[in-house]
Amino acid sequence: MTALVEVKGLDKAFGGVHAVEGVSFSVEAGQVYSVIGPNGAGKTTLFNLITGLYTPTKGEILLNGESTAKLEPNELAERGMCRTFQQMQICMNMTAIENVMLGRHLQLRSSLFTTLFRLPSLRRNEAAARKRAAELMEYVGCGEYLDTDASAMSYGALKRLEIARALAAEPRVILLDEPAAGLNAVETAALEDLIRKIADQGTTVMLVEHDMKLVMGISDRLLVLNYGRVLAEGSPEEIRQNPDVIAAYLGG
Amino acid sequence: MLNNLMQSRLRGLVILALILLILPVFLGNPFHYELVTQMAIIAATVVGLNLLVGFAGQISLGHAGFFGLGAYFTGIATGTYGWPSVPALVVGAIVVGFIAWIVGRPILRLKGHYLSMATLAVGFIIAIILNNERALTGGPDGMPVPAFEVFGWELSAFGSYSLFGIDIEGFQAWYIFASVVLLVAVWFALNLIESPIGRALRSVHGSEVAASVVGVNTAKYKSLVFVISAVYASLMGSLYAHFQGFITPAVASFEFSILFITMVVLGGMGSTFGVILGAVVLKLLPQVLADFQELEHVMFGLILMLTMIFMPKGLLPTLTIFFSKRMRRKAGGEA
Amino acid sequence: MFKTVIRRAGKCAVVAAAGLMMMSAQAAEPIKIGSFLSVTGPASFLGDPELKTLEMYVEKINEEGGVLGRQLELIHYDDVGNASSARNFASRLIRSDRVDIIVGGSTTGATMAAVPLIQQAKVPLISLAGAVVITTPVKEWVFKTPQTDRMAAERILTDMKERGITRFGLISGTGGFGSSGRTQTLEVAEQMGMEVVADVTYSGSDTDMTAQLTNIRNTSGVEAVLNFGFGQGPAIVTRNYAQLGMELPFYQSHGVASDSFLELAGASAEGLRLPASPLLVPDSLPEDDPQKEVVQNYKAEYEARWDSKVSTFGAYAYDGLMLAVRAIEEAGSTDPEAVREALENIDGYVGVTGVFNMSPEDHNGLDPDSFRILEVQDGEWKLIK
Amino acid sequence: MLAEFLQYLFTGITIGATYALIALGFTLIYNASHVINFAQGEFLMIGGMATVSLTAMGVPMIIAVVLAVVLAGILGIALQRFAIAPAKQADVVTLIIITIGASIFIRGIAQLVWGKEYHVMQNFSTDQPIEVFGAVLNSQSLWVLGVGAILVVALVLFFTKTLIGKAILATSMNKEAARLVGIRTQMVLMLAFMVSALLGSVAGIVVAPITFTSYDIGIILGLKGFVAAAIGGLGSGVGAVVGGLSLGIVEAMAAGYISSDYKDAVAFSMILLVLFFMPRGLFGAKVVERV
Repeated sequence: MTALVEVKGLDKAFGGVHAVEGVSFSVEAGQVYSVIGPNGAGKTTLFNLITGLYTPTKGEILLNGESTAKLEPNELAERGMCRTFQQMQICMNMTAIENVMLGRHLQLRSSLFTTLFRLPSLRRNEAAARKRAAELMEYVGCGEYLDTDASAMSYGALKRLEIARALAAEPRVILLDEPAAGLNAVETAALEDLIRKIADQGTTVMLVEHDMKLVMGISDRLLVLNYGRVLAEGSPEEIRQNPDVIAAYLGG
Repeated sequence: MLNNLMQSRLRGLVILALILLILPVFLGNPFHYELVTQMAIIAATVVGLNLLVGFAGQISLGHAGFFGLGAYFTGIATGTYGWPSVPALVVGAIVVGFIAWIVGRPILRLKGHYLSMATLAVGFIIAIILNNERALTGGPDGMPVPAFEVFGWELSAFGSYSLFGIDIEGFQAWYIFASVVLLVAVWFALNLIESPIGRALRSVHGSEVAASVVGVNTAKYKSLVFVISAVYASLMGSLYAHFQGFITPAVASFEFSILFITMVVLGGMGSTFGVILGAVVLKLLPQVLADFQELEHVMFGLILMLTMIFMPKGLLPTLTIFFSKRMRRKAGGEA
Repeated sequence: MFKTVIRRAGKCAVVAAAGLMMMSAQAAEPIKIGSFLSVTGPASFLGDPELKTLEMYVEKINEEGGVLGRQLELIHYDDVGNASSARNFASRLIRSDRVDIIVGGSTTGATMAAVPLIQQAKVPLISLAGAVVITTPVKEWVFKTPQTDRMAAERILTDMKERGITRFGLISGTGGFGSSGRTQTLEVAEQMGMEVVADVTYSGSDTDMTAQLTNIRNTSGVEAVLNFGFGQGPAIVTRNYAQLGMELPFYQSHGVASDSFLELAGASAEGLRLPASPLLVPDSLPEDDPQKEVVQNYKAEYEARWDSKVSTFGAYAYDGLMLAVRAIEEAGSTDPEAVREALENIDGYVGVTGVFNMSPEDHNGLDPDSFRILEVQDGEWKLIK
Repeated sequence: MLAEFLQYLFTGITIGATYALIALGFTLIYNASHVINFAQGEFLMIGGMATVSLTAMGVPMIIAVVLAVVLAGILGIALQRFAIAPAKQADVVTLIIITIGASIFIRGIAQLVWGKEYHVMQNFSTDQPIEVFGAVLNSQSLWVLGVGAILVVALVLFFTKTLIGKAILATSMNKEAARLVGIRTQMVLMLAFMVSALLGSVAGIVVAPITFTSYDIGIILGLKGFVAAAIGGLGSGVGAVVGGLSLGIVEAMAAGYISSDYKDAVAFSMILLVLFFMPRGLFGAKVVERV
């Protein structure tokens, strides 16, 4: 298997402070790959770097063998990378299903002319996109919200909605930033099932998460960050027994 | 629900068409027709501006610049160089769209107040050029614009025409023309909003980051909507010039830009029919307040302020919420 | 939902209709004089005295029994100095209020915006604005009372020439008045073989013109300076001129011919010259001047009624109203065509601004001599000739 | 040559100092509440007009100035209390429209009370201009610069040394946190509007002998102040001062050397240029978007 995402010597400094420093790892297609670490360890910064929202100070990121240095987030999306956010990024000025349909943006290219006159081809594509979006919402478990305004939805539902939107883009790799934060036990269990379902369908999943039970249960490999540096990397079993990790988490 | 949504789109359009159809019953004299014709032209402009401001969330305090460019392009092309109206209108829109594209690319990277500042500057520069290039534009005293004409057939607010055997006056013909233009402008806007392009535009407002990670090229879409709204403004500016018969650089002025954005905000940002209401109210208000003489400005300022304080979402959205709440309460009471 | 929409739409329509109805209250008997003026906004110093003049003389005429035995009714709107609203109000006057004649348009822009409408609606308009384009070429239904800016330029340049000046610096406002005045000055200078060696402008909202004046001062060969503009701008120019210690002969246009200009400019106005109607110096006029009585009366009546100084702008409105009244009386009716013809044949009407002799070729009816050259001496206007 | 350059510079600095004071007012309110106050120019107008009309009524100059400033301060508080505070969940643009409405309203009242005429205010000291290397300087310009400098110093002291100043700063940085540590944020916002109004009115008074004053003088000066604040970077005090001065100087130089017709266009092009290279103005805070 070849590496789908490869990170080499990644560095990101904000005004002299290194949020991420010398991080290297690779994720293979089909894996569930989790990044853990205490608050402020640089996990979200790492995700922001990978998805092109930040430009690295040093180092390189390869997506499917191609350097992402000059690519904008939307160009990464075109190459099959999609994500969710720790602080949710939902378009509150749209309905739930429109948010998910937004995820199908890349599959729905239509010309301005077609759009202005609302030609039949557009209507057909829209109907299909809507059907697909509804399926996805059902799939992630917020199917009852379809035409609800996003601003009127509960936190947990929005979390799932964001995943549905990312899935709508049919990504090869999906990055989930703390999807379980703020969810109760039942919701977390549902989330675990969902992530497993996504992975089973062949989508690579990268995960930042605090919930150890969840992470240990579903990850193929884990990356542990501490103060921006890699503390450990390996399978859940290896991580569980790594003395550095134990010291960092328990001994502080 | 999809059917519902579809219907609600066209329903608004149908209601607007009905209003435009029955409105002449209430119009007492040619001046009223003129006023409504102007309202329709201005309303179509702000429907376009609303795509930028209400849906894509980008502030523009210089939109009258594009309106003025369209008006002057038409004035100069038809008046000075004798072009027919339609080519002048179209070429003007293309030129203005191109200018908007050139200007838009660098300034749309700006956010919030900086964007409003940059658009304000663009509007001002356009107004200053129109004011100073006397040889071309007639300078601050303005220039006359010939009547709208297609293949030698003139549409003048003062002529008399025969349409399908019915005799109508010029001002009525203009009213019909402007109504159709408004309906088409609204139809296009509605089609645009309810489409992948429209979702991309709205996502730029909702969350630019979210939009970009699902593949929306936000810079491109901001540019696109800027150009579209500028083209709307240019086309309407051209019609306005023909209708008024005379234009001055005031059509590109900062005051006019502020008026446009106020119509959008007052009517309800992001509500196509709301901004039309905004245009109607702000066009009608000075005429109503004209009778108050000295107090005109005080009252205008006060009305503007109070409306925005108590209806921050704008007239139509607030009224819609109000009425639907009352309906619901009534329904609850009966049950 | 559907019901609410319909109901809401219905309400909107009713409100809109009510609004429109309100604007078309009808009355049949009186002669309707329409007016749109820039009573507020940047040109309010024109519109304000113009409106006051119209109001007071309409009252006076009505007290004295009206015109043709009918009362006058003044219908007025404020265009705020905005040409589009001027056009709209002109339309409202003609089509909704159905006035018999219009006296108004404080600025050239406002007037010109209304002209296409006036021409097609065939209602006589007497404009109170200055630019030569209003009546040249002649427009059938459009008349005006102030002298043209071209006359002002001719008058000023003639005076310069008499003082032996042939090269001068021009500073002008970018507003309609200054801009048109600039064009006329350049043309007249060429005709008279004079040279404009410096040509700078300022915008109406500028608060300091030192930079522009420095530019003129440093141009070699400048023998005099002429400022064409109105509003507070020329007063600032005058003060900056004095501060810079510029000693060259200084001219202003008729755009500042009012006592309030003297108040604003203060001592720095000393020695400057401008063309103006005799209104500013009623008592210096020779006894045999036909205008003397009219001018003195207008000044006395205006100042008694409004407790503020007269300006030549108000006088434009006085002449406009009186010309309208005279034309209606001579026509014997308010039939637009008859009134228009009567206006066109006005001969020897002695007004405050000058003596009007209209003709089909001349819808202004004044000659450049109606301008007197005034000079500021000891803080007051003095008649030079 | 030098004299010419100096002349343009003097002109530019004087008017630039006025822009700077207005821009500071913008900055203050922007910092405290993230509102762009389009009524800022009206404070300036109130300062000038109230002083002129009070002195005309026979009130001694000093007292007239104090009364005018107090009047503007009250207006500032009223603006915050009755127009800004009630519009809690309003959008940025909505707030802009509210302040535009307020400025039309204030202007309307001023026109009713004071009329439409322009008014003169005498120079504070001599009318005799001062000559420097062949360039002349209006003595009032020194007043504008001096008072401007004093106000800037006072503002700096106010924000760094006084409790109220620190409270305003804290509120501007994080409203919630400020409330948690016991700052009454509504009070602070009112104070910010008041201080901003005081600044504006003082600017209006010192500049009135140069520009004249009238009920509508605030429109264009307020706008130029906004422009200056944006050049400098919204929210930056240094930026407001630098932005104001550079706008004034660019205008004067453009009028003198380039084209008086296009001097305003030159100024507006400058803004575009600055924003093109520095999207948050010269001194604007760099913000990393958190996601």
